Amino acid sequence: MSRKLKRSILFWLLLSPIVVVILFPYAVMTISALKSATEVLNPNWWPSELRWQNFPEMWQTSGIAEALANSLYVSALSTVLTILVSIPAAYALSRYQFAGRDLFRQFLLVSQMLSPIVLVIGLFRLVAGAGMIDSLNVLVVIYTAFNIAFCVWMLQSYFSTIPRDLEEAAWMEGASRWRTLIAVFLPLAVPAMVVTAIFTFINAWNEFVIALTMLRTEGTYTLPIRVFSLVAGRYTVDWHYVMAAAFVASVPVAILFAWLQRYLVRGLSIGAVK
Amino acid sequence: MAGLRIKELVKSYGPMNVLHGVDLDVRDGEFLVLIGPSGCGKSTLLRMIAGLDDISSGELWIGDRLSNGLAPQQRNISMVFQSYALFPHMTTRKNIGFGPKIRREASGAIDAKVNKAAETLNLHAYLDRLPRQLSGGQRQRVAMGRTIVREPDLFLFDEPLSNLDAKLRVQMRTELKALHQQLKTTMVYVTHDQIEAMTMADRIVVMNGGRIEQSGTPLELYDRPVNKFVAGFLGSPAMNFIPGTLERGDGQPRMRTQEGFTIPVGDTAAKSGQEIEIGIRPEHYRLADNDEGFPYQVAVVEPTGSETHLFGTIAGIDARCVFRDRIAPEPGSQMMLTIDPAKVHVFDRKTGDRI
Amino acid sequence: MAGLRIKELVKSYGPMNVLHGVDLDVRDGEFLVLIGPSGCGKSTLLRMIAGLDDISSGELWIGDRLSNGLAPQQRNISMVFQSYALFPHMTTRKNIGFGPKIRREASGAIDAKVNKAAETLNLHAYLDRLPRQLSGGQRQRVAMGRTIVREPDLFLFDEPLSNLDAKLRVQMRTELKALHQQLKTTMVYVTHDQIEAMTMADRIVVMNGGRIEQSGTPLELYDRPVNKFVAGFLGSPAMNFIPGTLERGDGQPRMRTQEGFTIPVGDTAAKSGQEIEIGIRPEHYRLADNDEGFPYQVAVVEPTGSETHLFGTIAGIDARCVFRDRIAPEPGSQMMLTIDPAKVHVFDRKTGDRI
Amino acid sequence: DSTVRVTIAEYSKGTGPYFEEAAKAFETANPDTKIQIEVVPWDNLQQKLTTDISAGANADLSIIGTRWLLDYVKEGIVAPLDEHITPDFRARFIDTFLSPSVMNGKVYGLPIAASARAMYYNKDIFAKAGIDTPPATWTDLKTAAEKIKALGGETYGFGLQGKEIETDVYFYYGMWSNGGEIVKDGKSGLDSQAAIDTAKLYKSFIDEGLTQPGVTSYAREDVQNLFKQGKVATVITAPFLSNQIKAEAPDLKYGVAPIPAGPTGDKGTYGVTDSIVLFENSKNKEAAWKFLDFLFTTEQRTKFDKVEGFLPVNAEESKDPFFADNADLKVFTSLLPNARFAPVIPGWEDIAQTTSNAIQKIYLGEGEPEATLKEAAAKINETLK
Amino acid sequence: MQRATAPYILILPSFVLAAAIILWPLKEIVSLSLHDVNRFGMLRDFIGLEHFRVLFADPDFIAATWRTLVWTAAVVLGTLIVSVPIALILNEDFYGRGIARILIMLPWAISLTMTAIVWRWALNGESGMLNSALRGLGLINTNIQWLAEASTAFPMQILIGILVSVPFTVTIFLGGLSSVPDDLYEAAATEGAGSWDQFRLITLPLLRPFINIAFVLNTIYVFNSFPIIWATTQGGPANSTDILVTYLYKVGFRIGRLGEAAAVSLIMFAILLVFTIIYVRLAMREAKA
Ligand SMILES: Nc1ncnc2c1ncn2[C@@H]1O[C@H](COP(=O)(O)OP(=O)(O)OP(=O)(O)O)[C@@H](O)[C@H]1O
Ligand SMILES: Nc1ncnc2c1ncn2[C@@H]1O[C@H](COP(=O)(O)OP(=O)(O)OP(=O)(O)O)[C@@H](O)[C@H]1O
Ligand SMILES: [Mg+2]
Ligand SMILES: [Mg+2]
Repeated sequence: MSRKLKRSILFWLLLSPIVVVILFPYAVMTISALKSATEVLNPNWWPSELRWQNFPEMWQTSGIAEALANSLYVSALSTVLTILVSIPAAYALSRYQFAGRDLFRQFLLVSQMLSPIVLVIGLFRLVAGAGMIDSLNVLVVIYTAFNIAFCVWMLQSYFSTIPRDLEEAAWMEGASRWRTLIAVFLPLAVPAMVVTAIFTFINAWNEFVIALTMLRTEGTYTLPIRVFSLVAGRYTVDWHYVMAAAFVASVPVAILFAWLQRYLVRGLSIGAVK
Repeated sequence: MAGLRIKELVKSYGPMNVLHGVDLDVRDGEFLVLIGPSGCGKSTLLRMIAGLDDISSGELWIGDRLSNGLAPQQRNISMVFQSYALFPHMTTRKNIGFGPKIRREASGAIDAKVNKAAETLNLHAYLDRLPRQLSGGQRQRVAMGRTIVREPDLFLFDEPLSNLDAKLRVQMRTELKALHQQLKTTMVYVTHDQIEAMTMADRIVVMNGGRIEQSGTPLELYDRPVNKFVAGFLGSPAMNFIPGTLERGDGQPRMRTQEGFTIPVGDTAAKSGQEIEIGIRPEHYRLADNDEGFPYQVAVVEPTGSETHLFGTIAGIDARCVFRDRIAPEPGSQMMLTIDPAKVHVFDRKTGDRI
Repeated sequence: MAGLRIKELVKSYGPMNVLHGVDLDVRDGEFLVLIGPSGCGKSTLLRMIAGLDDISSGELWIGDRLSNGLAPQQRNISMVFQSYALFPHMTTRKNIGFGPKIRREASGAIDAKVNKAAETLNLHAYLDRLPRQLSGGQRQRVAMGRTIVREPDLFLFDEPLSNLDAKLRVQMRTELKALHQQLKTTMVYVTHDQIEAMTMADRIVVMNGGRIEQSGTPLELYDRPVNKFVAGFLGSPAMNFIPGTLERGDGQPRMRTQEGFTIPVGDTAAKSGQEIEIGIRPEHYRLADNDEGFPYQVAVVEPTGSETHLFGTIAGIDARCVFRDRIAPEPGSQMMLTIDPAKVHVFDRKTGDRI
Repeated sequence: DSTVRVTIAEYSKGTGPYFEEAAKAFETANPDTKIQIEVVPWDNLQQKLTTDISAGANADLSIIGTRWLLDYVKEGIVAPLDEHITPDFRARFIDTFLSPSVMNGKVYGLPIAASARAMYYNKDIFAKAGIDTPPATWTDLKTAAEKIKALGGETYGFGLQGKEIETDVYFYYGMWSNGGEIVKDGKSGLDSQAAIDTAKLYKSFIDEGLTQPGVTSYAREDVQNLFKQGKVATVITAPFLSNQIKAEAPDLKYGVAPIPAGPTGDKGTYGVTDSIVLFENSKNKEAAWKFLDFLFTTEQRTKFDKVEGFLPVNAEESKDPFFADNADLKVFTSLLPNARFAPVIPGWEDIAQTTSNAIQKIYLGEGEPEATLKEAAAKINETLK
Repeated sequence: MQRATAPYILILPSFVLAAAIILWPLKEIVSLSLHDVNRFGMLRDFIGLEHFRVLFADPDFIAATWRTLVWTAAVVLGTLIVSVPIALILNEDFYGRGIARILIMLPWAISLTMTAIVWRWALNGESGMLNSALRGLGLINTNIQWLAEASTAFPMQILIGILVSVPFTVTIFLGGLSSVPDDLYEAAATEGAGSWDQFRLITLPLLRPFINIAFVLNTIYVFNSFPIIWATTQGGPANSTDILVTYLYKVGFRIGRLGEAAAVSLIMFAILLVFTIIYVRLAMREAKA
């Protein structure tokens, strides 16, 4: 017990510098979110009063509620879709030898290489040509496409560490490939799936440029558009509301982290060669 | 239920052949034991039968179906993996019940099967443990349990009892025989345990370096090994080989060793003067009552409880003797031994084949 | 080099005790064999000695250093894992050379060591393979190789030969003994193989359910097991136990079975009329020349080559006999057997202790 | 039924709601037309428009910076509005603000937002430093700044913007006062003596510690914030700062004065308008025009300008007491006769970029004023060709 | 499923999606880069490589290219160096591990743009909370004008870049670490391997594929990353913190030279392509060796 305690103290000490740096902008954000409009420009750390009502005020004026719902919809759906599309591909890459295997992997990387800022022009022409702008579902598909490369690479690397004989044992018991995937393979790949889920969810959650280009109407705006539009180029910025909004926007993600992080535990001793 | 017919089966990894054209027929309902040195291709053969490894060339018939390209799921075979291959995220119960569950059996029926298997395997106390919370032998038993809850056309066992203690192993052996008796399913069983092989097999196949050396009933193999390899592989401690020249006189043919003394040999087709090598199983030596025997130079004495193992040399050749009695000769001393000529195996010194 | 002193060692997983206070002294340079049924805690004990599992309570002294909290790296111990634990990304060569490399030995020296170990283990052809390209037995030998290239203070072996064929196993046994002779390092060796235990051990420790039942030289244990458990565990096939009541008459004390006949027993402290159970090793029965013996009901006959195993009953109790000769009684027939009274073990029927 | 899509640049948090409300009012009056408001953050407006137009997916109406208009006109993307503009309609506008959107004699956009620049000064700081009138010339301003510096502490006389949008404009204030021009006879005025003098002047402010330190890290926002915090005594900016001060620093005592004059008495302010334009490819030009017409009614304009703090573009509107009686606004309107607008040249942003870069180099001390400006002027001349 | 076609069927959906987002835009960009284009993307004359010629004559472009390489190398390497130990720690069992993991991942919870804006806000010379904090701690006594010049702004931007890349990288590593079975560490420890040797000989090689992912993808993402630099300095002052994306953005959307912007993006694409191909080749060769 005390060994663990000692280790814990040591680890926290080691982590503390980075934790401080990470928390710094959060601290700035939180404190600014609780300052009044007159005080928000002062760089003091302790405001004379904590204005909790900034949050409800921001909530009402910024239309953030609807954006929250839109963002949740887009992020959740594209997470699911990405994983559904990536798993078969990653499985094929890690379990089959086929012509073009390495090429496909590299192609996936290529799909990440165009700077999104440029990409968006071409993409928009494509979507506009199909008459599908202002649709959250189109956004879902685009996000999915963007995240495939990472997800496939990540899943494939992880899949390769899962011993084949586990699958083979399932086949021997008569389980189809599909069933094996569901019952044996994927449960063992949970950490990798968690990583990819977090990744896709967050990318969709935070994505701004594509959303702004593809979406038109208030009803479809996602959170980043709302939050960003509180700052971008306005003649007057209500920093306390901006910070409050940014804070609110990060809460669901933090909850997601809290929920998913424990699935990142070290494997069930699956890699052992015996 | 199904027999198995294997023709010219070859397996290669890249340029390297692991199986060099194996031919094997397994009768429907037969209990076939596969033995051979580590790395000779036993597991590979099982995996090819199971459909887990591709067949490089040759034919594999399960029942009367050419099964070369058949997916493992379609073969209705059950297998215990040498590596266990337990599902790490499933409890013992789930692991054992996996097969029936896949076949969508009623959960009541599954439970009953699992409980019965757990009873047989002494696993009832561990049904809700995960594999990593089990001891080595317990894991191996779970692997066994996963197999025996099913009623496949063919059982494949890859050293399923290697991590069990002697007592449990005897018990499991009996259970398995009973299972075989009851289901009459063809079983192919890989083991390194001599007693297991001898007592369980309807037929034993001895492999070596990707080839089949001999196949036959246990006693056939024990009594008439076709070559030195089989003779030396079967039986533990292994047979002693002593080189010499055959001398046919009036009576019993005898072999003259380099050191000059002779050992009587039984029926053999070897010609007088032929360079031969005789094989004598350590347990077949007898203490000579008079001076008629041949000399044995004792080096080490090892009592095992029920037996006494001696290490020493005959005619300068390492030889081991096993005596049922607890004898205690001085290391360094010389003993006179005899042997029933009928129990002497004669091999051609060049080819190693029985003559 | 170091001895080992274990005091009241307890291991618990949550509320469940796996070791219940084990006391054990291992002499410096001793070859100690640990045996016991699957799941009795052998691996756990080794892992605690190695520092891989936390000690729940008790003391562990390596040499004269209390080592409870010592990290594995600091213990200078080498261990063969039951699960091998080979490094999947390293070739055989790298796996075997891991220890010397860690100790920053010169690469020439490492190569020499690896080659020597590979020679011993018959692995020279597989030095550049990855574990996944090896057969089960080859993997186990790599695990063995990783251990024997080192010169630690203490060797721990967890069933290191279980996946090897009999011949190789005998060979490895000899090599290991030679290594021990040469290095004189303390070794703790877990095995399920009776012969291994009997022939290699300076001392055997029999464990059962997280406790030590008996410890002593191989013959001590074989000849004078302190209780039914040890008696039944050591020796294969296992000892037969027949219940009855002791009758002391004029000469030899005898036990009367439920069926009414009597079996002579040797020296015992048991009182006349005491409820006892006698233990007879299957290999100790002799065919009775006359009607003096007791009846054995034959059920199954199993020739193993060198021996013949019989399954049957004595006084309605299951009993196994092993005969060196190839006999062939009819299943269902009755034979008369005798036994050297000195070879009969007498146990208290209630406590199971030797009397 | 027709839908008119309107791309709106977001000026403040009131922008979206204002237009939504206006759209609703319009729809009530014109039940067969639907107005779809698409609000875009200012920073992304150009990118969004480029993307939209390149895919032909642009709205019917859009707000754009009037300074970009020439590019749109040249490419034939925006439609002239003359056929709809009745003399009556035209008369609604204060001419100064409409004229920048007139090109080749045609009206291509209507000034949706207008502002000018003047100097805000902090009365308290001035009082403390013993200055009682706002500086009328740059020399005065410098003297004042020196006095303020003498007070000690971290208060600076002149808030100088050195980053992001309008960095160039902040430089033009001085340049105009010195008699310079952005473009003269089709050539850049950046290499004129006026420009060089201004650069040296500003640099002397920086070097002597009369501005906030690190001017190149202060965008317009940031300098305004410094002013609100009382850290700089003067800042040159638009009318909407008054609104912000009211909300965020109500205790600040400030005045608004004209931009200081140069040695010859020259002074100028910067007039800016944003235009709302009708796209050539619009399928609903009629309905769109109707909406425009509606937006430029006095009532709507008043509402909008009040929300945003812009100058009235509508003559009627400017008579509203809110504007007419506002002392701050009066200063701005008084400056309008001298106001200069971004010249009608192609590649305005390109020039702005080059200018900003040159100025930043000078501010940072990485370039000699004269050489740097000459180099920039040469580059601009290339663009102007 | 037929064995020969199965893998192709399995990769088909991902292939189609990935192709859709890259091929069409790529085609558009290529044609933009070879034509005279107006600021709204309408093609005029074919002019061949003229845009490229103009670019290579522009010292700002050359400077931005070098800076991009510095930026990418600094952020990616910095991230890896910081992330590996963090991931190792977070993979251990200690009190508060869950919280520590959430904390480390937090920078990911806000969009990059917002993070950058908050930092810009915090880095403000006079009213930024960083200066105020540092002064409060007595570390400095005059305000540092972080963003006023490249010598302080650029390192800060790199720092922020590292900070926001760490969560992604650590998470990949955590996923990778979870695939390493405990018994390998146990075996290594009994063989005498200390923590460093365990890391070097077990963790690092087994983590290799995941490090490769982190390295390649981080490189691509950082190379193309826009918000941090844009929101803090917009590449200024005087282009001194411009990287290729910000340069591209200004050229394309500010100034409206879409043809040149397209050419920049193709050059960026080519740089990445060459880099990745070389890296992937090397990594694969190593994996096979
Ligand atoms: N993590 C765990 N949680 C709970 N019980 C465990 C755990 N690990 C081992 N055990 C139990 O501890 C007991 C001893 O295990 P151990 O591995 O020491 O047995 P063993 O003597 O080595 O057996 P075998 O011969 O089968 O390898 C077993 O009953 C096992 O189920
Ligand atoms: N992937 C592979 N690549 C190359 N050679 C391999 C591969 N897999 C197995 N082999 C080789 O094939 C031979 C046969 O292996 P197999 O596993 O069938 O042996 P085995 O008879 O089961 O041995 P054991 O008794 O040790 O388990 C071995 O020499 C092994 O090294
Ligand atoms: Mg095998
Ligand atoms: Mg064990």
